Amino acid sequence: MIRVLFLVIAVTGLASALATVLIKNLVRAALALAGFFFAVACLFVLLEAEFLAALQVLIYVGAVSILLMFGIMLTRGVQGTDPASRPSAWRLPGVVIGLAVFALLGYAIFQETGLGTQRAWGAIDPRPAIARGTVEPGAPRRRAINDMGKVVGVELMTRYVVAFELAGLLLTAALVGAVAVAHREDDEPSRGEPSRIPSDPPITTSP
Amino acid sequence: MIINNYIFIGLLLLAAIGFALAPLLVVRLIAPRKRSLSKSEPYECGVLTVGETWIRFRIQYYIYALMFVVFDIEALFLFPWAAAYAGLGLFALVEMVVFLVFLFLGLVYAWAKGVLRWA
Amino acid sequence: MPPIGPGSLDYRDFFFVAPEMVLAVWGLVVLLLDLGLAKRQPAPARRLLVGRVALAGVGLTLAVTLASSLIPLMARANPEDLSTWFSRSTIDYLFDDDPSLFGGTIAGGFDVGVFNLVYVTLLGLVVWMSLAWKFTEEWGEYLALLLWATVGMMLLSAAEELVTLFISLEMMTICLYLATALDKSRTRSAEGGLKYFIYGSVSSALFLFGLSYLYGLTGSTHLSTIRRLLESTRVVGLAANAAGITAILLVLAGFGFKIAAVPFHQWAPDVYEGAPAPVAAWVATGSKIATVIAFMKVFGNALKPWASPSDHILGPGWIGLLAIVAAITMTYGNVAALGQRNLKRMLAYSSIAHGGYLLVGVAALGLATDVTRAAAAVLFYLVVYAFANVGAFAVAVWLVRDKQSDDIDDLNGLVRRHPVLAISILLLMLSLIGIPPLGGFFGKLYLFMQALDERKNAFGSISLIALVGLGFLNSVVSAFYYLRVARAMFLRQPAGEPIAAADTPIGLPILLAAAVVVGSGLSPDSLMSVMQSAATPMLTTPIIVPKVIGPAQGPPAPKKPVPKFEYSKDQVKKMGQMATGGAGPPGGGGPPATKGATTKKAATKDAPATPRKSQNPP
Amino acid sequence: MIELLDPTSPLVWAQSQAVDLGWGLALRWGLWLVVGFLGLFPGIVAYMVWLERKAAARFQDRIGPNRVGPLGLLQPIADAIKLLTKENLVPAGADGLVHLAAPVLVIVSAFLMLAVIPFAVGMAPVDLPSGLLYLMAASSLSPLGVFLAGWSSRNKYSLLGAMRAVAQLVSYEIPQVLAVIPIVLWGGSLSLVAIFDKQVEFGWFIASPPGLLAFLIMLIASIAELNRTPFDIPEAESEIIAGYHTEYSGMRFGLFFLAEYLSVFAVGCLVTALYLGGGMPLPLVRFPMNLLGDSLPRLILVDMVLLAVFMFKVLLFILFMFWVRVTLLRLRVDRLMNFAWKYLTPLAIVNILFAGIWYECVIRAGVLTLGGWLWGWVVTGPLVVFAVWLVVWINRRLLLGGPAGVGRPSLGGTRVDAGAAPG
Repeated sequence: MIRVLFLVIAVTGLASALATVLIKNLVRAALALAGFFFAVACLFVLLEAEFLAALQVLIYVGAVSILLMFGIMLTRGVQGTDPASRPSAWRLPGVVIGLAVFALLGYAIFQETGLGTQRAWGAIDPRPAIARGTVEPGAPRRRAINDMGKVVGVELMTRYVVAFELAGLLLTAALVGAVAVAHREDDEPSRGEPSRIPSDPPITTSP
Repeated sequence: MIINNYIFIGLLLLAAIGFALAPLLVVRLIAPRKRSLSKSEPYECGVLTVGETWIRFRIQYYIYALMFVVFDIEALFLFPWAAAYAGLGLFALVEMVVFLVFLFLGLVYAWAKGVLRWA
Repeated sequence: MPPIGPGSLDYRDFFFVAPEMVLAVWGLVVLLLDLGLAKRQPAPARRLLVGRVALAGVGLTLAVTLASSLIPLMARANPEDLSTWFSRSTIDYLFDDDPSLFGGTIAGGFDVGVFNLVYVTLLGLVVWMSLAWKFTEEWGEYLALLLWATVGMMLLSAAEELVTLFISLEMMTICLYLATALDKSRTRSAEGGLKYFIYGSVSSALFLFGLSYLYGLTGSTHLSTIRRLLESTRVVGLAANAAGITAILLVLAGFGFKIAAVPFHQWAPDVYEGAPAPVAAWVATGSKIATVIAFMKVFGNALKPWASPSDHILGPGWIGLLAIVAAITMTYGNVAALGQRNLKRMLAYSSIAHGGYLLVGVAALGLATDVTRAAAAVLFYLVVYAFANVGAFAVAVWLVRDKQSDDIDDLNGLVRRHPVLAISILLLMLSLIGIPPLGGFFGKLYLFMQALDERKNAFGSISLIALVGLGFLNSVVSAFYYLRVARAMFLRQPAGEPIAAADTPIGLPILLAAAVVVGSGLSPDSLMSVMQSAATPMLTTPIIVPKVIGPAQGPPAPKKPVPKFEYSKDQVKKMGQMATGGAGPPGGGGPPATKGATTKKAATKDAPATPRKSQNPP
Repeated sequence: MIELLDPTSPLVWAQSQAVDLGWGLALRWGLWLVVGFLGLFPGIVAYMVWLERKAAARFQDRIGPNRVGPLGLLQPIADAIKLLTKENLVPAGADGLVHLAAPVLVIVSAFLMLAVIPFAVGMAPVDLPSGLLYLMAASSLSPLGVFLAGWSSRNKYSLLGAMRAVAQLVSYEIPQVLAVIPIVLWGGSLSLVAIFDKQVEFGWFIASPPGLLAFLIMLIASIAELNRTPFDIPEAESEIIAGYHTEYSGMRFGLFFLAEYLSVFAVGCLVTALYLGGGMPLPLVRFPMNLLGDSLPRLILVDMVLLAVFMFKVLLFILFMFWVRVTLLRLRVDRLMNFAWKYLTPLAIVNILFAGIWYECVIRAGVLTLGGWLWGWVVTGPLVVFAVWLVVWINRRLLLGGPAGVGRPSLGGTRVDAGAAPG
């Protein structure tokens, strides 16, 4: 059952990833990318990491794809089908390199046998189902699966506290820098926001 | 087991899609279909559409989307913190205050920079 | 229940990251100050004021860095000195020689202190340089991004754990991407920023993917744990371990992008040329130092067992790969630099070449029996290179400001007008070539000697000997383009209007850099001994047993007495000298105090589930 | 300390219930899906529309639908038949596939939100450990659908409406997400069932100053998320025809319509479960949970009460939305965006800290005591009031051109502009 589900999800994900690359219409390609993000979220669910799945949907499907769409709407002339957008000379090497990387990764994953005390990736057994009374208190993995939100919170607040605060600073820095790069003084309207009514002269740069 | 829950959600998803598509199927079966040129024109207040439709938009939209992504991610850091807060105590509160200060100053920056002014 | 709450963290750990915190906060201060002044003061006055405040912040950070490095040293040297200021337990805490903070994610040892000082000093020069002329409107953002990039660098060279390492790397590079694009008057700046961003984010993705492979293989993100695990399975090595090879390739690609090693170098010339010169200087120096240190930590520490498990040059290990990359990188960089007439592009290609030399050092580290010396050679090279390059970029600032171009020919006849500066620049160029008796010579010497010293296996040595030979050839090649600058300054007549006088923001970095290369050339041993003391904690991290969140796993084992790591008074003194710009410690330095350091790590693994810092030595 | 896997905790209990895919669970799910999709959801939406028309008519002193059936009760059915028999028009240049997918995405988003709502004890369709985050994720799908609808129509007004709509939706999503964090903090879990249980113990979460503030933020943000007046700029008929669904007619328009009302219902359920104590009839009393015993009849009885109360609260919420819609005027677009970023977001951020204080005052003790509760009010109440006042004051001051503030819009500038225009 799970195997079938996995195959369905994986095929969907691969198909949408391919579509992202091959479709020439940018908005459609971005939509396919959102589909791929969703497939990844489904894979997270299969790995019993529903917290991550929810994050994936929330951030990637809900936020990043919107950013992509807005980015597409920002650039002139590429929303539609633009035949000149992809030089075909690079297509064949691109495909070959992509397939080679894919083959290497696939081989690497299947060939992995486990290092030292680590078990091989293929040998990790299906996780135990929880049932009442059979819960071993303190099984960390089970605990992490069952309430991942809380476990992630504890980890962020203890072991990864530097990384956590740094992530906050990083986001702020990215915001500041992006605003500074994107924002232009002449983009701003003249002072006096309340006076702006639609009949004012249109903004000069674009509609 | 978590996957069981999601099997229901998957079924719900399928049912919702079916729920959306079924009436369209009915429409296809029973509704009239008469294509005509004027019917398939875009409706722009009755005037013929001029120029390219997929126009370029102002950068302001993009900046809003950007701020949304940044704040969304920062807000999502708060969820695990809030869920684990009970067992963490003061230290976590201090860390979060620092984090929130970063978040807040980012907002203040954008505000003072005039990015939040919709024009 | 185990202490997963506040108990497992020690508030006092923040003492050791105080420099980073000060810089982070100061970035915000500068940013908000600039915003506050934006509509009230004319742009030039605001620029000056904000720049001075930023410089003051750098000075403050310097002081804090000194304090956070010196106080532990003092505590170790003579605990009683501090008893008037600190409580007993705090002194014990400072006395504790375990340099890992926050559960082992961050190191707080001597190395971190030294390199924080280097970063802050260089940052001061870069900020000062930025004040020389006006190239952007967004001064607050620009300076804040520089400061925050430095926070990333400091944490990157302190990170002991992959998640922290990755986020610090991103912190550094994202700030630099954005700072590159801030010069809005030139489209080249935006182009450079975009290229940097695209290449950089792709490489970050590859890097992260590689890290996830590592994590998947070893089940840990802590460098020391990864190393222990790999050591325990050393027989396997990378042979028939395609997953391990993939991880190595991906991580190498990530680091390779950041230090512009050859297959991944395409961004460098455009970014160096497009970015405002101080940003380019910071990309070329600070980011390179931090990346190479992280590189050494990941490859020289965590992945060391995979370096060369067999006798083959290209056998199952990363040495062969790194040797090839190093060879191509230095050759390409030098040959490509030959044709450049633009100073910034020339510096870009030459920095690619220097990346190649550094990779030779890292490769030697992979084979080294004396890890400390091998790493110290790389660190020595890094520091001298960084100062020399900052000076060289100060020249670029000068040209851009006064001539609105970066042509080397604009320096024609400089010696007549500004003999001191011309001689200083000459010294920098000679040091970059590696002419004795300057610092650059000793950097190369140590680097190549280390590579030649390693006699662990025949094939490895042969490959390293070949590399060294290639390195010498390359140094000769590099003489041609570096000396072109000298020729312009000394042998040519000025064509048009001569260049204007250099003011402090330009002159100071040049002079200081020249002083550093001369000083480190006059007494290389002292700088080398500091670097050796720094290399020791860098590459021998305590073993952190990852603490699972769960009930206590039995009673903690009794703690063995920990051999103390004593810092000599000389080193304390040297720390102070580093702070003054590393301007060459006068006189012979103290003996390398690495004796106690190598033995100090063993005891920590016995106390897994308990917080390290809260256990004070009896 | 954190004992996540206490076998008696509601979280594990609820999950262990879901372990077996036995006939009981299958029956429940089957019932849910069949009854829900064939009867309940269409019915709810249809009669919400009817109710809205009736309510709006009352407000405007009209009668409302009264022709089809008694009290116009069959009007929704007539509307449905009309929608089904109308021709489906798609503009010639439109992107057909995306044009079709957009309303489906919006409707899926609305349905998925309903999957984790705990209507009563044991009546949550599924209890996900990260249910709240799942809910947010599900609701974040709809902006994408809205954008695609506008883009695929190849109509300038549609695209403009979609861009505005998405900008509005994402702006209000920030305060919305931030406003649930106090709830997570107090509930100590992301599971809605656990949050409900916490409210049984510690009273409705709205009965605290931070909770009240969070509720208000959530309320306003939800209205905006639902594109309802006064936040219906994206579909402002007088400005941009009908916004992103200008080119949707017949049943495809009906789908958007359906999704909107379904979302109103889902958000009503969400707000009820998060802030209004779910099915608890009284704010601080455990009734009727204290009647809960082992026997099935008692469980059914309690569930009936809970479900009835829950639905009553949802109904009140829906009526409130109708009331707002017929009373308030549409906001101008700049004010709309300002309101999200300059009022709601700062308040929501600060409110998280107040929520932490409330936690320390009231919930940390483990049991709800009147003293602790009052103390919590005394401490956080003034803080909340002060924060609201401060945010409003700062905004006013910046708007009216006080001495402080950078890049502020000033009325002085307005006057000059106004004077300059005629001259």
